[in-house]
Amino acid sequence: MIGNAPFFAVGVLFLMGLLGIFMTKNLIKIAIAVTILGSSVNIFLVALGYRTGGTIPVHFLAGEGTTMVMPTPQAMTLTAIVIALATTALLLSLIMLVWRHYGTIDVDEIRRLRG
Amino acid sequence: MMKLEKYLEILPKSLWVTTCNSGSCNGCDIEIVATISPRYDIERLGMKLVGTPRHADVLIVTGPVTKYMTNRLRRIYNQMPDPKAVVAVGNCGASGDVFYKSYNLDGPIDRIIPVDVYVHGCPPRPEAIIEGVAKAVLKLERLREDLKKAGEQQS
Amino acid sequence: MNWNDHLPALILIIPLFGAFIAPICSLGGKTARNFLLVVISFITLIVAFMLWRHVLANGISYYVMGGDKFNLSLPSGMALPVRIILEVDAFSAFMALCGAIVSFAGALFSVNYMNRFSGMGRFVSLYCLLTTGMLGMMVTGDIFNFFIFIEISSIASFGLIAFWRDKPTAIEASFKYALISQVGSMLILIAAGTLYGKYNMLNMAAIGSVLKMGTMEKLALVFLVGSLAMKCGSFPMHMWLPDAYAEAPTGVTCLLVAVSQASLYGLMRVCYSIYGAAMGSSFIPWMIIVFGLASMFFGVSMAVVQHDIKRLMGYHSVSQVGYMLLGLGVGLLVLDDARAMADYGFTAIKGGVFHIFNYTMYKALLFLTAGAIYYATGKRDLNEMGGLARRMPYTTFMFVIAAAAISGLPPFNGFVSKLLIYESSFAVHPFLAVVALVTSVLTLASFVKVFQTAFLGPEKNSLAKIQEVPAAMLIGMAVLTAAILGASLFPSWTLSTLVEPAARALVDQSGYIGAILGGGM
Amino acid sequence: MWGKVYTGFGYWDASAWILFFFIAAFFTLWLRSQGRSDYKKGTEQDEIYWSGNEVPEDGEDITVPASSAYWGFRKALEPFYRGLLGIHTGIATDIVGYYVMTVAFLAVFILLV
Repeated sequence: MIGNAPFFAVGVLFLMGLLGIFMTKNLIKIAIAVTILGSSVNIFLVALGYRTGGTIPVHFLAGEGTTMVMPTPQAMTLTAIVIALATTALLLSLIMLVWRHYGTIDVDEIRRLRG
Repeated sequence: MMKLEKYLEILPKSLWVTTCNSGSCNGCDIEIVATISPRYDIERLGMKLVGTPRHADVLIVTGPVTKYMTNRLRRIYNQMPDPKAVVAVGNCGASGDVFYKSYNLDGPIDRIIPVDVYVHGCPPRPEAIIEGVAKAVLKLERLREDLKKAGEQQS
Repeated sequence: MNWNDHLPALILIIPLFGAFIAPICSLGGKTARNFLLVVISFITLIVAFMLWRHVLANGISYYVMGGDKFNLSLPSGMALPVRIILEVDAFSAFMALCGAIVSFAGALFSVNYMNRFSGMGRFVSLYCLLTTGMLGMMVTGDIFNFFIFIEISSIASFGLIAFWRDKPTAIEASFKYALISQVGSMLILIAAGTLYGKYNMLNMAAIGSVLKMGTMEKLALVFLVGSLAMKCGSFPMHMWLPDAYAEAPTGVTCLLVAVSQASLYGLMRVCYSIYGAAMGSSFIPWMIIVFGLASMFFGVSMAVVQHDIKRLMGYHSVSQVGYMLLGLGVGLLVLDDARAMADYGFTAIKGGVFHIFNYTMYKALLFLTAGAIYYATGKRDLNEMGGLARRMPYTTFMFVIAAAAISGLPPFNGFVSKLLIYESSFAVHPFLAVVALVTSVLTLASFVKVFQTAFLGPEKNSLAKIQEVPAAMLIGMAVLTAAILGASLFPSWTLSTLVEPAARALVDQSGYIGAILGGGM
Repeated sequence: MWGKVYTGFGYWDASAWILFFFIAAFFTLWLRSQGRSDYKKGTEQDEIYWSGNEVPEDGEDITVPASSAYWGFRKALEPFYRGLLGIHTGIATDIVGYYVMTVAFLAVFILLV
């Protein structure tokens, strides 16, 4: 049961991120919630690759003969982090431009495109 | 392209009619509508009411021409294709009747456009209107002869 | 080691190369940059055509990235493919060809369309990056790589939608698209993670060979289907699409149409090649059909009441995606029932695939004509337009062809693919065909409205001084018109050479898997 | 090249349709050419019939604006459109909300079925 504790953490964090998007009206908080969502997925990926008693999957650091965790999810997580970085940076710059044009970052007021 | 003469032989007697109400009290218009109704049915004589002057041979005008309607009546008359005839229905159109020399009128219809047939009565009975339009048929035949002669002289 | 083996990698490297060379090229002034844009997209088109011909000639061609030999998919003694493998079967080659044609037309169009704006170095590099992302989604055979290319094309399209920074609505449209597509990508990543966690493999073909339906696979399937349906704009999640298509510069919108087709390709690849026969219950096929019907009808009923020309076309994109979802959903429904498949299933898939080709061509052309009108008159609202046909005869001619094709008027290609979809979906249930027909009528209604108000009618003094759009834009539109007319006048040839192999490749899951797992040496 | 497209229930032949199209086009153009051309150009006879009034110069006044095209369709389906336009609020979180609800709906029902 304790084995899949990280997956419960992922579930909780994912729900927090998801609800965070809907709970708030402030755009920046929504961007933060999306980042939380991204990090929960990263935790999920890393937790997938875990082998009990495994060490860092780098040969010269972990030495020979020790069981190593799976390297692929960690590679996937690295890429996912880089992508989340790019997307968050873009989201925040768009929020800045929205503030400059609309004078507000309240999500309910930014709705010139509707219907 | 069909020659002009050949047009004119097609159904010479069935005229297409358009009406223009230049300020009449609507009495004559109701009579015109009565001539189209099944009882006096002008359709059996081949005459048909069409909406636009573009398709019309005969223009039925009712009412003394008020100041507003003068140039509109003239424009409608001009917009009709060539062998055309005008039938003035009702006393007002013919002579201005009780409204003669009124401040608001530009006089009876023949001051504005050349009128071929005058149908008297206030309002004229449908039979009178049908007789008027029948006379218009004779007038149109003569107009066609002149056009044909003019056509031959040109060619 | 002849040329053709390296085509799958080449088709990605050329636009990527173009993207990174663009800033340097733009130092050489405007003409150098426009020249680069056109040449890169033209070479991509050539490579896509050669790749399609190569795949048509000798079957699925795959390319192992980083292997010691390009086709060493299973290194000796390994039971599963380890490296990232680009797998191009007839269906992805067909999609890459459609995407490349549209990208070339959009590039040609943007040469003149964007000459009034600054920051063009960034535009060209983002445009090439978006083309790379789109082609990457179509060519890759690896789920995580598919996620990476989705992200590349999404981020490039965020930047391009918000290209006109001083237009508030463009920023708003880009933000909404960024928000929803970031949440969607996270779900795709979770799906990739679950599939990796369960089968310890990321290669689509390898997973497809061992996949058995369990709760984790069902969740992964739902996440993939949900987010990919969102990315291509099916009904409940389509609201970003009209905003994004209306606010982006027209050359970009023309490419965005093809990018949404790439995510539709991803959806079909997941459903046919990964899950395929393992898809036990017919819940997901019926859900795809329901998404198709909903987006068809609600998309077009929203489009009829719009009076901004590009938003109207954006809603039409939503409804046309509904046709493809319906066609391919019906195919998916009867995938394992051989008799129904032979009876109407394969026709539905042929119809869906042919509609993808037609849709990409005429929708891109429609957006280009709308852009041409915006370039000539500076107006996007239909109420202010009138009598453009006198001054812009070529644009009018091409708009008529595109509008006739989208509303499915007989001689045009839209009609042929819709006919295939009507008849096959009728066999499943008459209601499907009825909704499809009603949508087609409403599409015709809204395009008659656009044509009458924008092109016909008397000349307006406010629009007196407009003149025809410059040549490069017309050539860009002519490329797409030629494609439409080609598919309209020779439908049987197009079907047999372009669409049939793609449909067969899509259906043939074992072929897709065998190419990777079988090709040891 | 000019073959037929078989759809399992019938076929579609582009060349037959185009042949029919040219025959119909030929007949229509012949009919149109029978019209009279002896009207006097430049006079009122080639001006549009605007029920006798002067035709306004600027096209602006006589065009039907696009937003009023199909107003009957729009009015007839008023309750449907009020609901449909109501869904398209344009708020960013609503858009994400519809997406999340759809995926949740799919997830629940696929595990049940």
